[in-house]
Amino acid sequence: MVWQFDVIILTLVIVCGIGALAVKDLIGAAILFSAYSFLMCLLWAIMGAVDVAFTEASVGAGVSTVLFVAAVFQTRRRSKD
Amino acid sequence: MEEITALLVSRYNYWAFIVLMMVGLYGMIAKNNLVKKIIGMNIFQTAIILFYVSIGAKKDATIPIIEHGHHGEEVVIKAVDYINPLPHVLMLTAIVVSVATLGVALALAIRVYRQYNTLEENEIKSQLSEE
Amino acid sequence: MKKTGLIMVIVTGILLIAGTTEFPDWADPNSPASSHVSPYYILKAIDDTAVPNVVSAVLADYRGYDTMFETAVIFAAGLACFFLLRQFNRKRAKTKMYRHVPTGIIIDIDEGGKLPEENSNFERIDSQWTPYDLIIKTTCRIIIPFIQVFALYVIIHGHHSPGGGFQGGVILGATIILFAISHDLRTTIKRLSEKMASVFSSMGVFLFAATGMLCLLLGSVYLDYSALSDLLGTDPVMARSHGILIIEIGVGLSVMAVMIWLYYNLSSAGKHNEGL
Amino acid sequence: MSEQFPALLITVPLISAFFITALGWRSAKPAYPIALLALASALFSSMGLFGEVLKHGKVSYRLGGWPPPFGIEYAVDALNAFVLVVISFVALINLIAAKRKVDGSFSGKSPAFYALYVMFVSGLLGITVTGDVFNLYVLLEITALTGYALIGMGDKHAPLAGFNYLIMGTIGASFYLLGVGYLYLATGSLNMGNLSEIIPTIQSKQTIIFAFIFCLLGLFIKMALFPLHNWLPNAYSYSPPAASGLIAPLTTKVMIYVMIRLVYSVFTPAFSFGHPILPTVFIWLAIIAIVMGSLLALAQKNLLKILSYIIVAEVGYMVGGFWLGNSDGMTGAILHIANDALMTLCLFLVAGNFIFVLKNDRLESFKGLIHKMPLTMAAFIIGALSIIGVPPTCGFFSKWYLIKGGIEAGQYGFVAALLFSSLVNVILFFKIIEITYFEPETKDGHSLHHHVAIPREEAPLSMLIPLAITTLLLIGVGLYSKEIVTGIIQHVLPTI
Repeated sequence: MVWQFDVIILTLVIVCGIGALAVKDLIGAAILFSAYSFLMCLLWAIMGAVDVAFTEASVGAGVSTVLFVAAVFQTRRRSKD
Repeated sequence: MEEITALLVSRYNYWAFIVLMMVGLYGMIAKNNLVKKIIGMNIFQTAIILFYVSIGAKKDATIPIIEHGHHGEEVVIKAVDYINPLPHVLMLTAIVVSVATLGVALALAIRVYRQYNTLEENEIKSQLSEE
Repeated sequence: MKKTGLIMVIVTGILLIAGTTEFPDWADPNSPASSHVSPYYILKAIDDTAVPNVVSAVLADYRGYDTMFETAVIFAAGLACFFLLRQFNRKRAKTKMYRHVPTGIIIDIDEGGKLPEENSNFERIDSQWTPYDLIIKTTCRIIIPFIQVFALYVIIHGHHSPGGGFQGGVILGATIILFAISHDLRTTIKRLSEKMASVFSSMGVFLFAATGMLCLLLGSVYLDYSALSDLLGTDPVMARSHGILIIEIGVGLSVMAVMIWLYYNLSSAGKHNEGL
Repeated sequence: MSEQFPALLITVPLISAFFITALGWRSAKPAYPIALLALASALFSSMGLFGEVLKHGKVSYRLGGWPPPFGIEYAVDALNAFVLVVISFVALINLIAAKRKVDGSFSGKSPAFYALYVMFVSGLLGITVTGDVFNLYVLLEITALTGYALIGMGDKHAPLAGFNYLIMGTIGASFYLLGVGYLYLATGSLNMGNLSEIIPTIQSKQTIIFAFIFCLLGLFIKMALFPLHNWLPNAYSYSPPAASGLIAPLTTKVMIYVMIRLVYSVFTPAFSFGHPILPTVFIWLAIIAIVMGSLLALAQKNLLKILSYIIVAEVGYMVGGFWLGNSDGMTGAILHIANDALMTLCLFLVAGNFIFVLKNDRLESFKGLIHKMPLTMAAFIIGALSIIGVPPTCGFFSKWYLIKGGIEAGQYGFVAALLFSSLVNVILFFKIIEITYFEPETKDGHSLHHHVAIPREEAPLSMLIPLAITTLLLIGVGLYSKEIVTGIIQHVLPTI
């Protein structure tokens, strides 16, 4: 494992996480959350947790995002904070 | 200098998990929008999963799929060669639980929207106090 | 709220940081976590269960009981979503909108008007802006079978490579969701009704629980697949391997159905109209 | 058969949930009998298990046939078995009473209600019976998820209450999971028995202490100990009456059981009570919970809200009593788990009857109820006496043990809080009973004359019989308190 990669991805994960909470557009937040999940999945794959990474890629980055978008579609897209 | 980097790197995962947990917790408690709260909840849960996966990591080891001889040759299995599989198992469960919670949370959020026609908590509170 | 939140977050952060001071070094092979229970799994998984993927072996056998409840959690989520959102007896809209696909003209049909035939060039829609995209539809139709084959591979090959019931089930569910997104929810529900989704999801968990029950009835303890060896005609170790396959299939079925069920109810808020 | 009770106990309700769902698409009729049968079998299994444990001592069940630190183990001792009987009994009684409340509500989704109901119960039973800290988390989540759905289907404010409960509940469960992670990091094991052997041998305890703090923090959120109680009153009072009679008596009690279990069987009493600060902190938290819960209950205008805040105070009783650390306090806390479950069940069933007839639970609409629903009111009075702590109802005995324990430990603040809360309960319940003696106002605002009889409008029999059983048990358990304490609870207490 190359630690530089690890550090870069971890930083990106934190940035995406904060971004998902900060963005006012909820669809954007959902997509950022998806990116967050995907980076997390990469991180776990680096650490050798392949099964967990696989699950996170399909569940976290895949289905969760669709569910978020579906729910936002049924409610309101703009958020005030 | 090298030692400090080594220390930082050796604990970097733990720091990241703490930061993510704080971010998630802040999102859950302080954000007004219900969908934002749910995103915070998910970040919080993934942070814990990151923590568990970090526990399972092992230096100079490979993924926990045992090499096995197909044609009868004996392969000696050594525990230090493979990453600890137990945290992975636990976290598979945790991921599934988190997506289940996500589904119920979004369903409740849609119900809340149906009732109050908004997802902002402070607007709902002001509607409630008007009653 | 913001301030109390911030204070609580900082307090938790301090607790967390204070808690890490005596952690063993990262990725230390001699840490207690890696040296107490887990070596047993790595050393014994093949002898006990004939499954090289230790994660699958532990997930479905050593800690199979966790996995059963995990499937039950998923099932409960699907059921909860249905229970919270589904609206059965809504007032039907007076006018129905149809689009003539070749020309793109949208017509409103009032109550009592003659509805166009099934499978004709007309397509039922709910809102004016619903787009129609031939390329997306066709592409999705072509790639969905391939994704499904991959998902089946992931389920079946979970013994030897990363993957298993959950991952495969989610991918299978995602193909149906992809179909629903590229076409519309009504068409999808016509192919795979909500009833089917719910019955499948309960059937998957039932398959899991019933396998456990069968072991119990055959004179062993709950979820001890080696009791199935006479029934399957293999030795106890292979019986465990087959038992794991059976429950992976159950898990896959259940997870697939619940993902679809969740999507049906969330994307239409329980109304089951055209959806996303 | 009897050695399979631990597995049957949980899987029979779970499997019944799938039958209910699958058959529910055809017809809603079989749902109720299946659920009834499943819970009756759970009660039977837990009784059988209880008998087994009393006869032969600890029962261990290896799921999948793997020996404990590698597989999941069910470890049942007298404490588990006792709580199991309480859970399955309360769930069955409330299910019988729920039939009429469910009919007609939930617009054709009543099978889903019953399926979620039995899954909730099987989750609670699993939490009680399991001997694996991670398995406990999974079961905690299944209980929580079904609970959110059941609560969210209540009246118009219920979805928001359910949502807040979901957020807080997830924080709680996640903290518990984090604590388990710390434990795993320090010991490498997840089995409770194995953990309790390893923990005393560990030299530097700091990680264990933080594991302890995080686990308990999570459980405190789940059990709604005072500053973390915000989710509870709304969730319990807005939920549908059919569900609140299940959730309110059981959830907080089971969480207190989990706390006791963690202290006894994981962290070991020597470690937990040996810490210089934490037990005292917990006792003071409990005192604040009792006082604040009682005061907030006084300020409410709805019966269900009052009952919810009383639950907040009662949580304080049990947490405080347990952390006193002497045998009287712990006896009181464990006895109070059963007593409080019964009392809360009784009062929530009464509230359910009121809501069934009156369609709301505002105190001002209770005028004349003593004539209108005399049987329900009789049960209410007995339940109220039990909460206040009047002998021979069971509430008196647990409170007596708690006070004795408090005096013995020198925690006079705790004793004072208990007495204060009893006093507040007296005021509270006599205020309600007084209101029910008032005559209802007629439409033009004048009160009726005495000779005009108020028509009786009692709840249906299927709701009165469970209520009657519960009320009789309140007195029965009270009369046999001594036997319960010497026969069961004394076996459980550790030697410190």
